[in-house]
Amino acid sequence: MATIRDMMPAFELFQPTSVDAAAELMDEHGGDAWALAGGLDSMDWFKDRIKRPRVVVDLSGVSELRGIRETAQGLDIGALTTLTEVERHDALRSDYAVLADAARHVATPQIRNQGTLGGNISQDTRCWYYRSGWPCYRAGGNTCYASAPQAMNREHCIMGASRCVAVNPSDTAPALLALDAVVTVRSGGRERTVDAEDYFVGPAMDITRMTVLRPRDLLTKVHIPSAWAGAHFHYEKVQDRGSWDFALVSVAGAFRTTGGRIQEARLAVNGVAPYPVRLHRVEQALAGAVTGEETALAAGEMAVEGARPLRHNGYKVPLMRNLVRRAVRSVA
Amino acid sequence: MDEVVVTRTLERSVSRRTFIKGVIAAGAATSSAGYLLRGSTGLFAATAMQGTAERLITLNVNGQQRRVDVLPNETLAMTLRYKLGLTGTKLGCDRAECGACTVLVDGVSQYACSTLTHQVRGRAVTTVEGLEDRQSGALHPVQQAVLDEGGFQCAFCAPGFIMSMVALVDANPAPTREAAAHALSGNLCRCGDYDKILNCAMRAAELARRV
Amino acid sequence: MAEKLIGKDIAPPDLVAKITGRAKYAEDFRAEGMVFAKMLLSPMPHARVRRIDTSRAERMEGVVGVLLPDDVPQPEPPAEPVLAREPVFEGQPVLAVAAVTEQIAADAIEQVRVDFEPLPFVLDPLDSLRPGGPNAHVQGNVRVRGEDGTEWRDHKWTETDFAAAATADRLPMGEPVVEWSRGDVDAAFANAEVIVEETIVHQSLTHHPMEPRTSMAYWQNGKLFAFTSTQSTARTKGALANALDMDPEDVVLVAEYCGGGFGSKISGSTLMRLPAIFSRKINRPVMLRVTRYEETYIGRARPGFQGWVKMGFRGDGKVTALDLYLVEEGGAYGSGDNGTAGVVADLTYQPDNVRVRSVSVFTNTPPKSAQRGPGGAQIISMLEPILDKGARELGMDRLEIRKLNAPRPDVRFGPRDMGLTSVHAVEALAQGGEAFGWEEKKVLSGRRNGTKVTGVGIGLSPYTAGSRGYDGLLLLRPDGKLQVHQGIGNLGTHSIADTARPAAEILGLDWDQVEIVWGDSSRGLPRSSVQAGSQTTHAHTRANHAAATDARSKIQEIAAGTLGGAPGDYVLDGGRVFHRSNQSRGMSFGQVAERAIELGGTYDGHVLPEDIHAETVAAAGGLAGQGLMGVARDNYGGDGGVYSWVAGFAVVELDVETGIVDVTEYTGYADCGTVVHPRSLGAQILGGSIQGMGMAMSQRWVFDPKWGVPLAKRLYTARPPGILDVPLEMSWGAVGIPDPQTPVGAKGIGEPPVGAGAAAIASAVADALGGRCLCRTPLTPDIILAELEGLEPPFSRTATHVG
Amino acid sequence: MEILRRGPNPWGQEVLIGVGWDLVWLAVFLSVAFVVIHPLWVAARTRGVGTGEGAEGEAEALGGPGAGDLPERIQRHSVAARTFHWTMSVAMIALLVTAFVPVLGLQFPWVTVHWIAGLVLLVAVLYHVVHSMVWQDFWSMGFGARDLREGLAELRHALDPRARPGPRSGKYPADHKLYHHVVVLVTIAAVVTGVLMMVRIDTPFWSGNPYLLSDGTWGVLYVVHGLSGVALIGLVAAHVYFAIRPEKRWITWSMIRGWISRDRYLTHHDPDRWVVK
Repeated sequence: MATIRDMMPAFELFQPTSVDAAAELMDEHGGDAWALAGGLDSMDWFKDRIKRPRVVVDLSGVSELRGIRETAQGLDIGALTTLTEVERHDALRSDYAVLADAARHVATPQIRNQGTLGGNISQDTRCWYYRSGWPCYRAGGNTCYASAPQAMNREHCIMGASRCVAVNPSDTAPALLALDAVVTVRSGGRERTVDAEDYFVGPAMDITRMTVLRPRDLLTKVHIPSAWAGAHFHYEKVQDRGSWDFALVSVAGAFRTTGGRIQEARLAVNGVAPYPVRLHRVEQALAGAVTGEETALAAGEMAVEGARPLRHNGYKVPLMRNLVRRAVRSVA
Repeated sequence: MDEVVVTRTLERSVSRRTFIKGVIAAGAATSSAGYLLRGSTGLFAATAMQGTAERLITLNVNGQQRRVDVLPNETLAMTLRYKLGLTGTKLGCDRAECGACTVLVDGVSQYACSTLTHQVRGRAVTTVEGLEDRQSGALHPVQQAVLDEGGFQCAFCAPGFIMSMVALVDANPAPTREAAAHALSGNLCRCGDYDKILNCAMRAAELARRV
Repeated sequence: MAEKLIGKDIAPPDLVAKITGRAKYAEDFRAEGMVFAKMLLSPMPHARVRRIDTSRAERMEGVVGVLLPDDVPQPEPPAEPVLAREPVFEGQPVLAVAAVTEQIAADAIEQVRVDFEPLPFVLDPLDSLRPGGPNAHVQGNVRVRGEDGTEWRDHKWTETDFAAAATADRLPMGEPVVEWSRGDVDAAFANAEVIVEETIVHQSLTHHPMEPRTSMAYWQNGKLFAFTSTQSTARTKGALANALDMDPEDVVLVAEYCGGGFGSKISGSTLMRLPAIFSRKINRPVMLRVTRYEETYIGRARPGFQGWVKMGFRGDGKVTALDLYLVEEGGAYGSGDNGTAGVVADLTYQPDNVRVRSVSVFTNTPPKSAQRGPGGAQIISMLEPILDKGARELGMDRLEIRKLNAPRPDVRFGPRDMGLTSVHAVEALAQGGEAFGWEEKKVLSGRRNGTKVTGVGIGLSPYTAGSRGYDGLLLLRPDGKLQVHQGIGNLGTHSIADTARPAAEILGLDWDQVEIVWGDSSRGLPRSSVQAGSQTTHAHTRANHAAATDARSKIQEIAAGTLGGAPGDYVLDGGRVFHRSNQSRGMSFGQVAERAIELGGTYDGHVLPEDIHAETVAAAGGLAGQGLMGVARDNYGGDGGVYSWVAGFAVVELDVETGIVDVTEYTGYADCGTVVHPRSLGAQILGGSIQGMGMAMSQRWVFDPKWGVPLAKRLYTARPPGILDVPLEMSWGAVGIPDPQTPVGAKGIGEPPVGAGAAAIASAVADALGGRCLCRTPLTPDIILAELEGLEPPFSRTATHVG
Repeated sequence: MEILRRGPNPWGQEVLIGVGWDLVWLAVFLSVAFVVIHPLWVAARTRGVGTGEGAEGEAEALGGPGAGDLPERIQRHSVAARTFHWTMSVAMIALLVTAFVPVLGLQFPWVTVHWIAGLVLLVAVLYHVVHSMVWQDFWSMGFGARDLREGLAELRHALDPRARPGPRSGKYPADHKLYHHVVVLVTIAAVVTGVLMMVRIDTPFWSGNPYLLSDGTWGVLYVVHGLSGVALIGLVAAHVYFAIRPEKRWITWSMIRGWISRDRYLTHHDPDRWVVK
């Protein structure tokens, strides 16, 4: 079949107005169905005619999935809440700034107006071999074109690879990890909750998916526990351009301190692995450490232990190391 | 596709409203034989799908109610340009990257190339053609500002930038130059007229404050 | 002349249409019964089409026809076919399908079966130059001047050429195809105080104009009506007629607006022929909406250079010797930036001894074309940081060393030993340095602020800025209005309006009495320059000046003939012609126009000058008898090349922990003669500089070496600069000294700023790195951080298509 | 049902990608079906009729000259042979589980375990080849005309209890030999293709290179590897099933203890073809 791009193939469109109806449609059509949120990643796939769902379930009309609710336990953010809403929400800005900050770093204003938090953390990788429609492992084939000796892999991963070396492109994902967020997944009639860290799946586990979402699943809610409210936060994204770009490396951190010491810390990095990486060992090492440059340097070094760069992305090792340093340095 | 499927899908446990929406959306999947031989308007006519469910929907564009035949996989940019003749909205990349297709949906800037037309049913769409004052025909303050500052070169990006500027001055009457730059960072100008474009944005905010 | 308009900010007449969405670009036109074409692109970098089966596609409801390689001329390479039987790059159009909707056309393309036979391909010119290396075309890999014109050659270097270079990790330098020199470089290097030697790589980058090269066409009564996106209207009509082998007068070309070209749409595009040919075949109007995806492949790119330079300096900083070797990546259909690059380098540094060797190699990468400052922009952005190295070693001020080496009015340069009509590069540097505050800024160099280091840079960039001998055509109508006919294009430089100003000045008319006719060949367009090489401001202020002068004398003759006295006694002002002794003794232009129609002959264009071009004759013929016609060829003449200059100054902040470079300040200062339209000039200087910044800092064109196909196919992967990638405020200025050899004194400015912007940034980044020159583009955070961290570079000094 | 998976390579040329995963389900289904149906069929068939188990009495009758001075326990599998067998079976199970369980829906990181198990199998097989040629009676596995006759007779007996069982076998019965040879072929196919496929993945020793062979060739290798893997599901299932069937259990014990009783020896084996000194 000859290749042609930029014309979406035909599909059936359903526009449910309730989560029940949406879940039912997803259940009904299973593997044929595609849940459409902001549509930015989805329409790329459709216009490339690489992913061709028979049925598209447009969630934009499901008001239950929108908006941010403040509860005693923290914040409940509907999966369809736009990134602009996340970026501007007062409680988020005051108590969980790392997430608002991360949202502000996504692409462009228009994309933040359309794009949703759920979509941002569920989007597919940007590996340019995979996106070219090549039959790589992730596409159900038997090759990783990006890790071949002569391949161009400047933006690929330095850890967590397993045959596939793509990276997770989400800007908000590391922030959710740093906040111990919990997401809710609706599947037919059933609901289950998953820790943000476990929401993301590496290629060793399933090389064809970035998240736990399988056909019939619907991401409905992101819960931000109050545990980290008002902590010291740090978010940084390094990208080639000032806008409309994915992170080369991004870091999100949450810290509680007392008297010049770090009580507890959360550190997550994205752009370095096929999934956002939570730096557990560094977090443990930081617990009780004195704030300052020395601790920052040690944390940076520890963060990149075991990194295995590809031919063109060796720079990501010092970059990740330095960004972790800066995150820890910011505590003071 | 046929209505029956939709009905069966949604009837159970689902509100009447949802059910109807489903039908409309599904119905819009059908081809419109009437358009088959009218290339200029039938851009999206005739796809693989057949059926006889309702296909016309009403869009609110620039304050007018427009009845239009829309397919499920049709983007707002295509509907505006090829069905409603509003060619001011440009297709620079069709991939939500360049901003030439920027329009306002309920006053919020969006990429029309990456919005399904069915997603804006019942919402107010504003394009560059809708900015001038309908009575006096006077230019919108943003357009006036661009005229005063002699903004843009090839201007293929201009309609998109102008819509982003409108969104900016509506949201922030007194932006700093930096805030303006961030507000316009979703639009690309290959002529590199950014300095002048920022002058336009600052002037636009000034004019908007006066009215 | 009494300047009421020259030097004033006047909004171009088409701006309101542009900002209200009424301006019609090629894709905005419709025709009754119009069908839509979609193309099948080659999936391989080099292949031969064995078999095409379109039967299933043609059976689909709504499909109107197919266009195959056999339906279009298949010229010998390096000429480019509209549809290729032997595609030489991935993404080259192979066939097209037309259907009543774009959706059906796309679905139909998927039903087409094409059997491709893969052929050997090459991406990196150096690979093609290796012994036994692959050639991009079966005919060869370079074009050389032979007995009868240029011919193909299988040009290979020796193993020793490569071995020597490999050990030194520098450019291998085998037998060149082009070579010229002056003086004795070797002797000069022997006596040089300081010698700087570097291997340089400037990577290829796509043009990516905002508007893809969309076209629509239909036929009526044997005439072709073509709607396209082009930089130059009149000359595109000729090019299209020529390509279709038909009489230009049977072509109506409509190109009212052009959404950017930057050299990729000089006289339209190869693809603009497709709807014309297709429409003739299926007898329906055909719209070819080129998508960004397609534009990425066929939208042209700036050729890359892999080069080597050696500069010798005298103790006082004068460049005494320049030795340059350039390998150009010519792409699928060749390029010639290497020639210009050598000339521009020689012009900018004025060495007494110079040697330029180069070879332009065909590769199986998407076609290259001129891109704003072709050759010059690349070489300047590469050489300026190297000049800085010399200055550092000599302990010289970097501004001073540029002033010292910049050409003086007695300049001679290039293989043809040319001179210049005028040059004020030194003034541009001096005044620019003043405006930028060089003395205060240069002390910031190397200042550390947290993790950020400041770098300050300069770039001096010349480029051609004019041509001569085109025609002007204007009409004074009975309603008293002046109608100026412009055959040049409308791509945002505003020159369709600005080059008409001299006409209004000469006739003493207010600007609101002037109407510009452009963008539609049926309305009569004179012979014009292509809108490239920054020619138009120079060429067409002259042409319109000539036409207006012709009109003025005709007006004076008519006044004298009607009211008595000598023509010379009559002055023109405010839309009237009157006797200098008595204002009331005069006629309105309206009356003059009516009188001209009565008189006929030369007055209303029924008799035309001998020396004007046939195209102008045809255009004037259609206007004869409608008013007083001013029509003339630019015979002002002139001696020497016309070049403009831009001195760029930049401050950058380099974050040593991320490799991110933030351009915080930029000033561009031009020498382009008389300033016609200040705001538009500023837009050209800063816009060009920003394109230069993209070139130096971010834009890339990456290929997979195994499959030979591009990977950076999206805007976000190709990375043209956005509004957050440039300084929040930028400033510009101009020397403003008129060029003595042209009546209005104005020269073009489109191209020089690109090199200036790129070089200033490259120079500033090297400065922030303490003088270390990475000597390659783009200067992305990864290679900067790798340099700072002392990492092993992932690719060789000469590697291209990476990053 | 998808038997082979094809896809366009980066140049749009159709190439093989691997076997269709439907085949896995098919293999599992057939194996289960066999394990369920066979015992029922045997039960039905042998109702009233004596099983193949020879009565102890026959032993004497059959006992050739000198049967008396045979040891009570007759060594059938050396320690080395048993070690090999059990190592191989562990590796094989590990390979099948890591290969197919994820396909069947239960996901876990399988790649590393799979290639390590593969290497273990490879080593075991090489060891076995050398061992059987140097120390074991290599030809005891040979399949000749007599084996054919014996096999056919056994088959006839299996289908129709009234037909008399075939002549006593040598050290290894014909069906065992056949099974062995089939497994040899399939395993070699799986191991050889598997070893080549390791070139494509990162290991501690090298990093992957997918371009060692053309994508067309790789496709064929993937198909061969997949088919042999799927075949092994059935073969292993059948093997395990028979190993636990009551009338064959004495053979299974011999693979654990190494010896069989003299009676079994005399009943089931032909001392001329399996000479015990």
